[in-house]
Amino acid sequence: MAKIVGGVTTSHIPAIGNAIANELFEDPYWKPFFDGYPKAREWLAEVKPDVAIVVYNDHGLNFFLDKMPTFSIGAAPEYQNKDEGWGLKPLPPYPGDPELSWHIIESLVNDEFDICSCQEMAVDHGFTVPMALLWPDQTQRPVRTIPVAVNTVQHPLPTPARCLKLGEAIGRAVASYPKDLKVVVLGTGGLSHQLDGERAGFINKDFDLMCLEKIVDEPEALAKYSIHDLVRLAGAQGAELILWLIMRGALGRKVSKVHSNYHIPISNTGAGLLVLESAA
Amino acid sequence: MAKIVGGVTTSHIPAIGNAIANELFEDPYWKPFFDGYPKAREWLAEVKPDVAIVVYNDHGLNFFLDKMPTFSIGAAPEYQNKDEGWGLKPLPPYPGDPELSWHIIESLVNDEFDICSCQEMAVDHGFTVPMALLWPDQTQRPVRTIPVAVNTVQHPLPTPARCLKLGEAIGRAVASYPKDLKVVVLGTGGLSHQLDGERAGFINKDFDLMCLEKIVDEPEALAKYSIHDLVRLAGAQGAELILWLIMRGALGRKVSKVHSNYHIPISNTGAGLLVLESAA
Amino acid sequence: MTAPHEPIPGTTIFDGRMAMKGYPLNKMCYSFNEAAARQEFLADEDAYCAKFGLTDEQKTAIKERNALALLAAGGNIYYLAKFIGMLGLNVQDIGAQQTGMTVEEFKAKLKAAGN
Amino acid sequence: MTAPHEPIPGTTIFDGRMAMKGYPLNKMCYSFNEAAARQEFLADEDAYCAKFGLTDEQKTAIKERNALALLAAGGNIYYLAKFIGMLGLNVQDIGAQQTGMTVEEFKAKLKAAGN
Ligand SMILES: [Fe+3]
Ligand SMILES: [Fe+3]
Repeated sequence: MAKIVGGVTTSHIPAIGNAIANELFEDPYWKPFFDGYPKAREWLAEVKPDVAIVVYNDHGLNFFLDKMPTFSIGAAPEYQNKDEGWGLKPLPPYPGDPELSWHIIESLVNDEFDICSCQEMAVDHGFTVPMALLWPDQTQRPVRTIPVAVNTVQHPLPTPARCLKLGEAIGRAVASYPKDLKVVVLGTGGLSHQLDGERAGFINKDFDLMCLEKIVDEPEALAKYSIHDLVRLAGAQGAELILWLIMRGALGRKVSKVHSNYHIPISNTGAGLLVLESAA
Repeated sequence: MAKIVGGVTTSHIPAIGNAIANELFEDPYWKPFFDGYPKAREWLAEVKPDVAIVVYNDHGLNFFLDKMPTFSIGAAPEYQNKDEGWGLKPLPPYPGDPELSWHIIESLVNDEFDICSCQEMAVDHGFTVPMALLWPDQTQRPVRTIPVAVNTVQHPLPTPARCLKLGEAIGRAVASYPKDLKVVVLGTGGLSHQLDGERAGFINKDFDLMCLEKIVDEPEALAKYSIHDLVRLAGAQGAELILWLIMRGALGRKVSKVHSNYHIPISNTGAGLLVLESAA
Repeated sequence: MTAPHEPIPGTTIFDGRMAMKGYPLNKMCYSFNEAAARQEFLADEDAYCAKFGLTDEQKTAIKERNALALLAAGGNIYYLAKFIGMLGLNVQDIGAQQTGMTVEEFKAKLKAAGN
Repeated sequence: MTAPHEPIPGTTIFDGRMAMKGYPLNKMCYSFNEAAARQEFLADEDAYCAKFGLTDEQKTAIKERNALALLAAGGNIYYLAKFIGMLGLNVQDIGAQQTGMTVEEFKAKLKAAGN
């Protein structure tokens, strides 16, 4: 039977992609951020997952306002990045696991989640940056991937409570898959940041630290916030916390913290890293 | 406050569009079908709705398998038909009511329905044929429209139970809209038919008549079926019954039957027409 | 992909398994929503099928206008309907082809369902 | 469109109301995902804006590279980011512009949030 072995949360901002491209790992600005990742990679090397479910938000690459689904799940044999408007180079495609994708989609739709299934899907920095942080060697693709894209562009966004429930339903779906597979779930984005408006540059360290603590043992406390609360407390793009809640829901009730890191500022964000292991 | 005053169910098959174009209203094959509609139009003329929420399925015009949402709701200022592959002529656009659309989408997403919002949307025969049957004068658009498109192309389809619940949630959403508006809900498609496979031409009169009866006072009985049950009992495309269930859910618990008609065959289908009035 | 249901004779559920099989075929048929695509196909069928990466099985089924073979190759009836409509065929023509009847027999069968 | 929330100073929620206002502007910015579209825009900005049916307010905001005006005209930050990226600006440049700071001041403000 397939099993979710744990999850990782990480920022996904484009600036990280640039820093990786320029190998700024020892640069004083970037070092406190990048230094968090070796431990996460060690954990992954130990766990050896077969599949990564990558919960992220599309930032206007694969989805436009003509058709803006709340929850989209990839069911393609592979996923490709694109230029995104600023000339990013094509990366080797990320292999998918369409059979597991369809199993999850069937399970979720029967569980009354109204999923958008995507048999072709371009993935943006919300997906590629976390993958590069956790599996830096771009010539290798040691895990198959299932992208789960969540609308954070067009309000209304799904409520934090709904997102936690989606995660729980993903957990049930994976647990009912008959093949022996180890699955990790990535919750990407966050923590507090705001790019737009006179309030641009807003960061809320206290709120971020509280999230990093509560999400381990008490995610329901975070799921009580409204989207409007999150925008107020974490900034307009801080609402990406809902992606972490989906990840957390999928891990099951009991998890243990393997590793965490937090650093301000990375570009305009408070960057949080967390490695959680599901109870055996 | 806005109010749902009632609903209409009707077949939407392309052959009806051809018959209308060729004015076959008195043709012996078509007469028993078309003769059902004057009473429905009389009821609409009496009720004078401001808005029609049109629940239909896209047959591969606006949505492809690259992005196949379960439930999509139009939020555009107007909606346009297209050629559909067999050279249909452009019709005058159907005016939308984006303000009411957004109200409904917000209400549904907060009610934990995972909606795909569509700010541009081409509408196919699933939408245009019912509109032409109920408002034949194509030079006039006396109602504003809100298209609700449901995935019946790519399994898993939403369950009948989920569809009834979506309808109920649409009912709550409309009831909470502050403007004084009269709203009708169209449930299009059905009844039993199958286009594909060695079982093509399958029609189940007993099942259709049972649906026409139960949907009035006991829609829960129909919501108990699985999609697989519907395919077995009503044919592969008979699963369009879920569109009727969304309509029915929106009307509230108590409705009265104003008019009904049933005729076999129209093209490959059992064609059911039903006019239901919501309790005052 | 989950709990398999009892099969329904003469009926293929278009689920994930069929979707994976039929993707290029369905994508080609979806393109027929545009008149220009239909013209391009009719001008050079083989080149158009190759452009969408159809499998040999799919190419043959297209060439032979064989509805059952198109379905078996992963075609979805909603997209195939664009192909069928482009050929000037209707759902009765295709119904007859799939059931091995003449069109008149197929129409009579439909009529009989009303009795 | 439903229950209005308490406003958050300096923050515009991109809801249905803003979406209706910004559609042509956002559609244009979404097109910048393609390099060819960016070249077409840069070759003749006015013609490209007209092609997407931008309002006068939107055209002016584009011409002036004014982030706050673009947001007020219904622009969504995710699509505007394509425009900003195309101009070679980053989120700190835009943050500074929106808050009326120099880029150095804006960076210092971010850093201070870590204390
Ligand atoms: Fe982001
Ligand atoms: Fe239909």
